[in-house]
Amino acid sequence: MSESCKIQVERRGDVAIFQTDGYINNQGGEEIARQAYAQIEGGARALVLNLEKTRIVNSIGISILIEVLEKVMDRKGVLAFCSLTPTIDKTFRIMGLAQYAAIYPTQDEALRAVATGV
Amino acid sequence: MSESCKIQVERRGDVAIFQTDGYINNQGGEEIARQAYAQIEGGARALVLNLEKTRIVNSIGISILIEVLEKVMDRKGVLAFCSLTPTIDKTFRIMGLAQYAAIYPTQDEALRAVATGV
Amino acid sequence: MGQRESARPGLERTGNREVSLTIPVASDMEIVATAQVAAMGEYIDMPHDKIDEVKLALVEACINAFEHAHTRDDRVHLTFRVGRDDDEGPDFLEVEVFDQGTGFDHEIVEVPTPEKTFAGKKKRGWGLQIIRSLMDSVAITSGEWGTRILMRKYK
Amino acid sequence: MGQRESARPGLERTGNREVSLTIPVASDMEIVATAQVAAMGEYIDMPHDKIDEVKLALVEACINAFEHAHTRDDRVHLTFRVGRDDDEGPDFLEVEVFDQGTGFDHEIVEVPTPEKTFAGKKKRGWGLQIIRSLMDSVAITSGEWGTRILMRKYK
Ligand SMILES: Nc1ncnc2c1ncn2[C@@H]1O[C@H](COP(=O)(O)OP(=O)(O)O)[C@@H](O)[C@H]1O
Ligand SMILES: Nc1ncnc2c1ncn2[C@@H]1O[C@H](COP(=O)(O)OP(=O)(O)O)[C@@H](O)[C@H]1O
Repeated sequence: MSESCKIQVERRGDVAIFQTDGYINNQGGEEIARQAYAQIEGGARALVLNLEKTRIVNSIGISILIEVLEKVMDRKGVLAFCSLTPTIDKTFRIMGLAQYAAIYPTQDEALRAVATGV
Repeated sequence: MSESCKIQVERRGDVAIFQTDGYINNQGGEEIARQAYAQIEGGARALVLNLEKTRIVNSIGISILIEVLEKVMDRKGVLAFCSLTPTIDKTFRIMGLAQYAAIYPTQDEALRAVATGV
Repeated sequence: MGQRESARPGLERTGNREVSLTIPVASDMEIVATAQVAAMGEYIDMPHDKIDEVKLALVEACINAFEHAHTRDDRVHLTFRVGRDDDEGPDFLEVEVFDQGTGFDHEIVEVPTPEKTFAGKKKRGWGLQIIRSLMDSVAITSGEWGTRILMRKYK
Repeated sequence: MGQRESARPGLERTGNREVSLTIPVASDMEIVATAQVAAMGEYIDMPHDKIDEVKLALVEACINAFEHAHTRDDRVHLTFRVGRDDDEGPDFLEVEVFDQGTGFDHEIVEVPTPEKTFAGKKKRGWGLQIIRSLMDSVAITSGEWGTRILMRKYK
């Protein structure tokens, strides 16, 4: 199905970069969570979620991302988002994700920020 | 309305290049016809219709293009198409437009061909 | 197959793969309708060139209903279905275009040819022919109640 | 304005600017539905960011119907309308999401806040809030017959 979310993970040192592609619903959110926890277990200190190729994240997907954020913060890790559409950005602000996670316009800015410790 | 066809015409010597953008229905076809006749009146010998940005041409649109083709042939002019999607190419073949007009993969090839006289 | 099914459990569970769309008789509404058939095609991962063919067949059937049917309700009723003939077969996308119009006898509609089109005055008359050429199967039923065109394309 | 009206004479003539779509209760069908609302938004040249907001509001309303309504007909009924309050006003896109489900009392649904969401165990409960935030107006009616959410966004 073309609409289900594909996720690519790239590890650079202690930073894991997630590239999503497609609709993030409960399944997409859970898949991101699974891979995020695997990266943290594997020693990643910071996660950067690049949502450039995602146009819709539903509220269930966001609620799962909030759980991931909490788990990352519990372990003193860092979670940053980048390349959000205006609508996704707005929704992240409504649900408060933007209060607890950093959001950057581009992946480069996100990477620079997490490198220096957000 | 985003779906109505936009047409840009560029004149290079005695060749007029038409770039269409969007759905070609009766209105789009008639607009192409109007501008094509204006070019012919204005001395154009060859017309190249680049349909790169058009994904749908309906049968009414094609029937108008056939009229344009006939008028161009009557005046010993040349009409060539380029950059058709596979579906448009198939429809042009079904309706026989491909038997009477030349179809080229790219605009460059179409321009080379009309320059040397198709 | 197992993988795809788990990606759309609801659909597999209910066996329910049908979407219906009603559009007004109005210019450009056929294009609004193509958005839906494209979404259904993408849903079964139909290649884009094939989706384009289904879109054009749908456009032709809609403009026929707009232009010729004189529908009583000023609407055209579309149904999109995805399915499979059997477990092994390829997915198909089926489109039904139903109008409550005057009806017509499709068996006496003159079949166009390029020669007649180019020689003669009448350039039109290609809609049904295009539909038949682009789709894998087409069935037309028509009567006083209106017209129903059922067409299918395999992935 | 004159120019656009002449580009869609049929629609202006009939005053008929409504498309209805029925989708099955099945995963990902909400995405199939967004294709239709996007086509309607493009039809009135609504900016893409606003179309995205309507799409998400539609997704939220659909998944609520899928998840909570337990519809009797296993379907969700959508209607998309474009219109204008008066001749001078901007075009709007209206979306109606109707399910023949159990209904609910939206006045006693707890309003979520980021603080509660982050402090507590319950992360869900944001769908209606998102719909209200993204659309210009939202009306919910619900009863034993089911639920109808009517929402509108201006261009
Ligand atoms: N839905 C319909 N209702 C009534 N008549 C129809 C319908 N569809 C097609 N027809 C008839 O069949 C003829 C052939 O249709 P078609 O092949 O699409 O060519 P065209 O629309 O260009 O005439 C039409 O001219 C019309 O008389
Ligand atoms: N269409 C519906 N039918 C029945 N109940 C609904 C419907 N939509 C919403 N509800 C009720 O309203 C509550 C709040 O919905 P919402 O804000 O979308 O959050 P969530 O779906 O995450 O619980 C739901 O938990 C449900 O009890």
